[in-house]
Amino acid sequence: MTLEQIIFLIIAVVILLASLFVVTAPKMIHAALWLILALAGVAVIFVLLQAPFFAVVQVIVYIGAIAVLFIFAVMLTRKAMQDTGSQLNRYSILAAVICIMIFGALTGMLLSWGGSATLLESGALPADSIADLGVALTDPNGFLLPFEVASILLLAALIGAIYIGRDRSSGEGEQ
Amino acid sequence: MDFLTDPVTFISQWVQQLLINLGIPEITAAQILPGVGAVILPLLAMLWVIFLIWYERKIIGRLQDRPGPNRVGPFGLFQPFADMAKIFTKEHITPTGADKVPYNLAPILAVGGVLGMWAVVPFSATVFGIDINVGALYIIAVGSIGTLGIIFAGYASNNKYAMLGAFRVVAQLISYEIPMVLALLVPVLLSRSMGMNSIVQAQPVWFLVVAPLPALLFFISSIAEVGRSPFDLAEAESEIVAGFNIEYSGLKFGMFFVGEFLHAFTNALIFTALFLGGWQGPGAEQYPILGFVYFILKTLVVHFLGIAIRGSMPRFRIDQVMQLNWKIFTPIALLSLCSAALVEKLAAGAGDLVRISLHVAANLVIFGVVILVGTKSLKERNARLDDLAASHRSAIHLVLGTPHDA
Amino acid sequence: MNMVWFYIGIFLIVSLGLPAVAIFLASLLAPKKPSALKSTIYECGLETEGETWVQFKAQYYLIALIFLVFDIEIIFLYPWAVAFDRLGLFAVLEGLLFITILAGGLIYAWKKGAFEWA
Amino acid sequence: MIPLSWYLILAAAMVCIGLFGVIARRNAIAMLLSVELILNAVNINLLAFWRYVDVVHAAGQVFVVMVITAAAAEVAVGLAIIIAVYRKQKTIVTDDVSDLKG
Repeated sequence: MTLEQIIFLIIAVVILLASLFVVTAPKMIHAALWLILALAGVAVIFVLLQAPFFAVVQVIVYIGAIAVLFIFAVMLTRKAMQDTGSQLNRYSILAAVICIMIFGALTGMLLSWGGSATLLESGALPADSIADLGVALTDPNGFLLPFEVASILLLAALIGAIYIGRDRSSGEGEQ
Repeated sequence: MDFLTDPVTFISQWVQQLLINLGIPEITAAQILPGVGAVILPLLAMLWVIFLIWYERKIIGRLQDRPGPNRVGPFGLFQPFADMAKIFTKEHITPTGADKVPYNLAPILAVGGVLGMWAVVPFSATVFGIDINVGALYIIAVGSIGTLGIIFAGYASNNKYAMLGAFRVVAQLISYEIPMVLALLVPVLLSRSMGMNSIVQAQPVWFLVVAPLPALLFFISSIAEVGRSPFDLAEAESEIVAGFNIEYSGLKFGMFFVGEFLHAFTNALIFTALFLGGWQGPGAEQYPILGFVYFILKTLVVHFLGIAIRGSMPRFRIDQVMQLNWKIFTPIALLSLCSAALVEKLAAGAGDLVRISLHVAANLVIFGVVILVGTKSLKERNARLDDLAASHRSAIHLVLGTPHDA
Repeated sequence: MNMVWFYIGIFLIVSLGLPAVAIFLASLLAPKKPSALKSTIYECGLETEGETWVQFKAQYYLIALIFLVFDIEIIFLYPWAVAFDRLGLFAVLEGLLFITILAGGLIYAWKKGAFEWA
Repeated sequence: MIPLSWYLILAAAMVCIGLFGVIARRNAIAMLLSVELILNAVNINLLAFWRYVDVVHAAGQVFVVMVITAAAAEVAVGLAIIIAVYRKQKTIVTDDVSDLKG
């Protein structure tokens, strides 16, 4: 076993355990904190995949922004949750069975496809994969349209979220 | 390699030779050394804090017309050691209802997030922590770990004031991250690289000259990121007791301060690397030790500026902090980014002198426009406020009757 | 994996480990005389009242939201800046259009009073 | 060398855990958290295929960028809706929020 494989296995176990806690933690805030650990683990996986740009972006966007947003939302809606009783609904056992079956099916498919186990990293990494990404994003023959549509999507999300989330009744007794 | 011109490389080569002589294969020896460096550098940074505390207290003291620490040791040099001895032996009190794991993790994250930034700082032509090709973004990423520490502290302390303080700080930190990231994008654009060492090498002319506005924005935002005066809402003692760290005691409390002192200096380091040419200077290529000296000198000047601002500015209100960021800094950052990109592309064929003067001119134009628009809207606002005040006064007069002397 | 990132990993572990070790050592040195009163929640000497989880302004949430949207911008603009030499004028203008559209979001938030902290 | 299958199995497991969260959690925010897990698993897959199958073209990277953008937009709007519902109904347990039903 190489060093890389050992690191991968450790990180994979961390990610999966953290993910399990995310979906089962009785306290919402704990679920959000476990999500942060899972996302950090994914950042390490990106480093292993030689995509360091996405590793740092993962930390900046997911841990620095999305996780913060989740924590804020949990605190804002705190009164809704008494954190007592089961946080799972009545379908939980059925859901668990379905998910385990899906996982089994997926793994079976992967194992029966020879390529996934034998395929190795395709050649050397390009000299500057980040610049490649930049070129591809703004190339009219590449992904120019998604690039501009993404900005419009973000604009729409921002406008929509501000419109919905605005507090119209200037709250009383708020800090 | 001569010991005097480049001691670190000299020593590391010597150690490597020693390892090889001991029978360790050359490749392994070459791999072990940077690992050892990765252990030593954070240790040195941690020890450096001791000096920083003394330096800062001394300067703040002089600014406020008092001697600063001067009792323990010559010039009070041993004061930080006395402080340490004290804080090490203080009891650790955990409040009831605290969420233990995040509560204890918070001070660790606050310091670790700052220490981690040192990994990519280029100290001289030959000694640059670890040169990764996403260095600039790495700094932002590691910085957001510190933000996480503050949220943890606020949530886990089970205290209203801690929570309020944490919310305020986090709102401030994430807000100022935007102009900081956008200002950081300009050096990246000018040097076409995110590696810290390549950014330094791309600066025969300092980026402070080429891009003065982003440099200013970066400097101010980095003060806000540390949460120091005038952005010290976090520890507005008079308003929210002490902020997010209220329930901490002993060294856990001290760690937040270690993080703050170190963060201020680290920001000066990064600013120097990004905008002041890092280790560049006459003779720095041939004699890396000179580059290191230049780097530290420039950093100390920048750090001194930060301390001077801390010592002389009153605190902003939270609404002012937010509006300064979103209504002034972010638009300026966006504008200067656009102008930098345009000039860089349109003047690509022109000589360096033309290109740089165009950059400077664009920056000046943006600055002028912002000042003009700013003063105009400020005047309008003041007029509005005056009207409001006048109408209130007349309302009061209606109720109370006109004053006799009117 | 690049060895460089292995060193980054070591560096990060050491930088998180140092404060942890320091705090651990300090907790060995520090006196331990816990009492119920000592570990009550600090509130200017008064006893704490009500829940810790007071209701917060939605404003904080809006700020985080706008931050998130602008944070996403960096994944588009940093590769764009790094690849600058390989881009034509058209591609640079595309990037500027991207920035302009997002600036529209900033203006909307401004007009809707997301930055007013009254 | 890590074989491609390791990444794919890790991603499959993450997707299944996330799916379980989406179906079984009662709290709306927890559902969004689980969706984040699923999207991250997708990113792992995309980058793994980029690295193992076609590293020359940046398509894999571009898709990851788009997934992150979509995730951010989804979280922004989703949480805003949750907060708005919470303000009106004082609950975010999905079984209790029944106003949207026909």
